[in-house]
Amino acid sequence: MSLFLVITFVVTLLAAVAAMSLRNLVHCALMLAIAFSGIAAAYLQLNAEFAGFTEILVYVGAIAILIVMAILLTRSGEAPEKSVLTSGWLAGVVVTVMVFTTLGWAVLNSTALPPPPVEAPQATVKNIGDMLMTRYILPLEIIALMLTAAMIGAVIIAFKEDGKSKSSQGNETPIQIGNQPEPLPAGSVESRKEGVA
Amino acid sequence: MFDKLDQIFVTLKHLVMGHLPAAWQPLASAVISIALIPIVFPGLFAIVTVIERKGLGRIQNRYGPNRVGPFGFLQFVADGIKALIKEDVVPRAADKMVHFLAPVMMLIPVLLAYAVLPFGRKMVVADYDAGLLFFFAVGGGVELSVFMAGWSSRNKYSLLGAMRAIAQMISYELPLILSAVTVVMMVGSLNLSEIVKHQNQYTFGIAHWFVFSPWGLAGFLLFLVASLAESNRTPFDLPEAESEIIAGYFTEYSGFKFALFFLGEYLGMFAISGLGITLFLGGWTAPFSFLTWIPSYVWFLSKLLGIVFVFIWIRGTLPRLRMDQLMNFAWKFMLPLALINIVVAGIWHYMGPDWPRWLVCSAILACAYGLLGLGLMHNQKLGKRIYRYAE
Amino acid sequence: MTPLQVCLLFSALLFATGFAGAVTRRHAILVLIGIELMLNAANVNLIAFWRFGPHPEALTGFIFVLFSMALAAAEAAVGLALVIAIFRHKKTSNLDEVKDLKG
Amino acid sequence: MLGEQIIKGMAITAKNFFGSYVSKERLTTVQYPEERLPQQGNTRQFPMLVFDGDPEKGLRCVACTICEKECPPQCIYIVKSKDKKPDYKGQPQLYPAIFDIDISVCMSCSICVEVCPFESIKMNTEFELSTDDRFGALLLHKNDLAKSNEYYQKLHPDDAKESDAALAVEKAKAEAKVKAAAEAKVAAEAKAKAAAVAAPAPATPTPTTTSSATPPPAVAK
Repeated sequence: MSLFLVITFVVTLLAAVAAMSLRNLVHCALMLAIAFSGIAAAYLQLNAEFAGFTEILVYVGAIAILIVMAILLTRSGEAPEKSVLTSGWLAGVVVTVMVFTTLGWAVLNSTALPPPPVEAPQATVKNIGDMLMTRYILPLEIIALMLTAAMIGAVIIAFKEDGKSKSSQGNETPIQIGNQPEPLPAGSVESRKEGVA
Repeated sequence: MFDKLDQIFVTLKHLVMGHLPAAWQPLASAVISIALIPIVFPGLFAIVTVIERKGLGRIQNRYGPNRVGPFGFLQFVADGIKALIKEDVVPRAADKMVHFLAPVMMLIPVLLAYAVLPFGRKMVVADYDAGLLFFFAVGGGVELSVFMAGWSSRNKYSLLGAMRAIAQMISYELPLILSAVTVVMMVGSLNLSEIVKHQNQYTFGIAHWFVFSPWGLAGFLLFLVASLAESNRTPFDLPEAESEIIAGYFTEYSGFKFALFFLGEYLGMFAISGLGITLFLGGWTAPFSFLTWIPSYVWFLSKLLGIVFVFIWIRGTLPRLRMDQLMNFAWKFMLPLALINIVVAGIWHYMGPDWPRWLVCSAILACAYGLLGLGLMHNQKLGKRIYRYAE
Repeated sequence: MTPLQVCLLFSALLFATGFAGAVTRRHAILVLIGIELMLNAANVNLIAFWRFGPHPEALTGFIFVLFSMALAAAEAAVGLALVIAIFRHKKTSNLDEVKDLKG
Repeated sequence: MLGEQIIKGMAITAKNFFGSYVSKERLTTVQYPEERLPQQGNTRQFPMLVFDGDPEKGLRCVACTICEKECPPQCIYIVKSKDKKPDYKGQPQLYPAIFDIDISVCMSCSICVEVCPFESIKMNTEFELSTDDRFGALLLHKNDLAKSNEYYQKLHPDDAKESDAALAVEKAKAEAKVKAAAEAKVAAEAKAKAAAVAAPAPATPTPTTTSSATPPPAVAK
C-alpha cells in the first residue's frame, strides 16, 4: 500500500470536506476541482491510466467549469446568507453517520477476496477499445443516445422563454429607448449597391 | 557518429545517472528529464518574444527592438527585470487567495502538458499509453485558471474577459480534439511516440507525414486555427484585446504575476504547436530520407519555430474577430468540417492504397469547405463590404 | 487492512461527505456538488475492485467507470440547467423556499 | 470562397517582411542618437538673445520688456539695468540685468520674435535640453540665451539676412541723421561766423557759447 496513495486519499478527503463546508460557493467549486484531481491521481496510482485522464478531462475540465458557470448565472457568487445549513440539518447528519457506519462495518469484516494477481493489471487503450467495440457495444450506443438527449434536454430547460409565458414574476419586456430607427427605403439600398459593385 | 549526436541528451542523462547509487536512479532519471522542460521552454519563450517583436516590426517596415544587446536579442532580459521591478498591485476587494493562485494554476497544466510530447528519438518525459488524452485532459485546466483570474479580481471587465475567454476556449476545444481524432483513427493508438513512429517511414524519399494526405492537411489546418484560438492569439485574441476590455482577465495583475500569465500563454502556444507537429508534421522525423542525419530534436525545434513564425505572421496580418463571428466560425464552420474530416479519414482508410482515394477524399473535403464557407460568408455577410452612403 | 479495504474505506468516507453535503446544505448547486462527489466515490469503488479483484483483464469495472463518468457529466448538465431554470423562475436557489408546486 | 482575402493579406505581409531585408529604402526608421534628420529651415524650439561681437556689450536687447508683456504663457522675466550702454547706433540704451526664459513653460510660439522692435530675440533650434533637475536647469539665464549673430546667420540664413538688412538700414539712417546734424552744426557755425564778420563789434562774446553745444563725438562702430 504505497504511501503516495494514502496521501492522495487524505488530500482528496480534505478537499471534499472543504467543498462541502465553505461558505463562499466559488471556493466550494474550486475545492471540488481539487478533489476531482485528487481522485484522478488516485486512479493513476491504481494503474487505471485511461480512467484518470478521462476523470481530469470530464470532471476538472468540464463539470467544474459548468458548476462555476451555474454559480455565476444564479448570482450566488458571494452571498453567504446567515445560516448555510437547511433547517433539518441534524437529521441529515444522523443519517450520514448511520450510512457510514454500515458501509464501514461491511468493508471491515467482509470475507477476504483471493489475493490479486502479482503484477498490476494493464488497462491499455487497445484492449479498452476492443472491449468497448466487442462486448460493450450496446451500452456505448445507449450512452451516445443518452448524451445527445441530455444535451438537448439541458438546452430546452435552460432556454430563456421569450416573455410570453405567464410566469408569476413575469420577466420584464425590454424597455423601448427612443423611437425605433425606421428601416431604410429598400429602393435606395439596391441602387447604392449597383453603384458600388 | 550521427546516431551519437542524435542521442546526445539521452547518453548525457545516463552518464549523470551512472554516478548515483542504484536506489536513486529512477528518481534521478525522472528529475533530470523533468528539469529540462522548465529550462528549455522558458528560454525559448524569451527568444520568441524578441523574434515576435522584430518580426512584427519587419512586417510593418520598421526594425523592431535593436538597442538592448546585439540586434536587440537581450530585450527579454530587460522585460524580465522590468516585470520583476514593477509593483505588484492587488485590488483591495480582490479575493486574495484565488487572485494569487490563478497564475500558478495557469502554469501547472501547461507545464504538465509537455510531459507527453516526444522532442526527439527516445526523448519523451512520460511515454503514456494514452498520451494524447493526457494532453487534452490537462489542457482543460487552463480554463479553470482563467476563470479564477477573472472572478477573483472583482472587476467587471476582467470577469467579462474571463467569460469570453472560457467561451472561446471551450468552443474551440471541440474542433481541436476532433481533428486529433482523425490521426488517432489512422494510427490506432493514443501514444504519441507510436504516432510519430507511424509517420517515420519514407516512400520515394518523402516521409509519411499525415499532412501530405487530404484529410491530414484539412486536419492540420483545423488544428492550427483551433490552437490559435486555444492560446488566445491574434485573430481570436478578443478576451485580452487592448481596444475592448483593457487586458481581459489579467487586468488586475501587474508585475511578476502578469509576466507569469504572459509566460503561461506562450508556453501554451509552444505546447499546442508541439502537439500539432507530433500529430501532423511527423514529430521529430526528417521530411526527406536523405536528411535523416540531422539529429531528431533539431527537426522538432525547427518545425516548432516554423509554426511559431506562422503564428507571428498571422498576428501581423489578420484583424481581430468579433465575439459572435468567433463563435459562429467555431460552431458553424470548424465543427462540421472536423466531423466531415473524420468521415473522410474513414473513407481514406477503407478505400485501399491506390490513387482514386486521393481524388474522392480531396473532392469531398473541397466541396465541404466550399459549401460551409459559402454558408458562413452568406449569413455572416463576410464577403465584400457593401457601403451605404449617408443621404 | 488490505489495500482493497483502504480504498473501500476511502470511497465510503467520500460518499459520506458527499451525502452529508447534499443533505444538509441549503443551496441547490451544493446539493449537485454533493451528488457529484457521491458518484465519484462509487467510481473509486469500481476501480478499486477492478484493480484488486480476481480477473482484472476482464476490464468490467473499468468500462463501468467510463460509462458512469459519461452519465455523471450528462446528469450535471441537466441538473444545472434545472437549477438555472428554477432561479430564473423563482429568483432564488435556496432549496427551503422552493416548496410550492404551482408554476 | 472563404479564406481568399486572408491568403492575399498574408502575401502582402510576407512581401513586406522579406522586402525589408532585401531593399533598404523600405525601412525609413532613423536611428536617432546616431543618425539625425536635417532640420527644416523654419524649425523653432526656444528663444535666444542675439549679440554682435561681445556677448555683454554687443547684446542687442534694450530691456524694453515688450516681449515679456506679449508672451502668452508669461515665461520671460526681465530686470532692467540701472546704467546705460551705447547700442549699435551709438545711442546709450538700457540693457537687461536679468533676462530669464523658463523653457518648461515656453511653447515656442515665437510671438516674442515678432513683437521685438530691436531684432534682438530670435528662435533657436536647440532641442536636447532635457535635464534631471526639474526646477533650476529649465530656467535659462541671459548668458545661456545669448548667441552670436554669426550663429543666427548659420541657423536661419534667409530671415537672418532680412534682419541684418533692416539693421543696416537703421544704422544708415542713424548715421545720416548724425551727419545731417554735423552739417547743420557746421552750417550754423559758418552762419555764426558770417554774422560775426557782419557785426564784429557787438558779437565778440557769442563764439564761446556755441563751442560747448557741439554734439558728443560719434562712436566708431
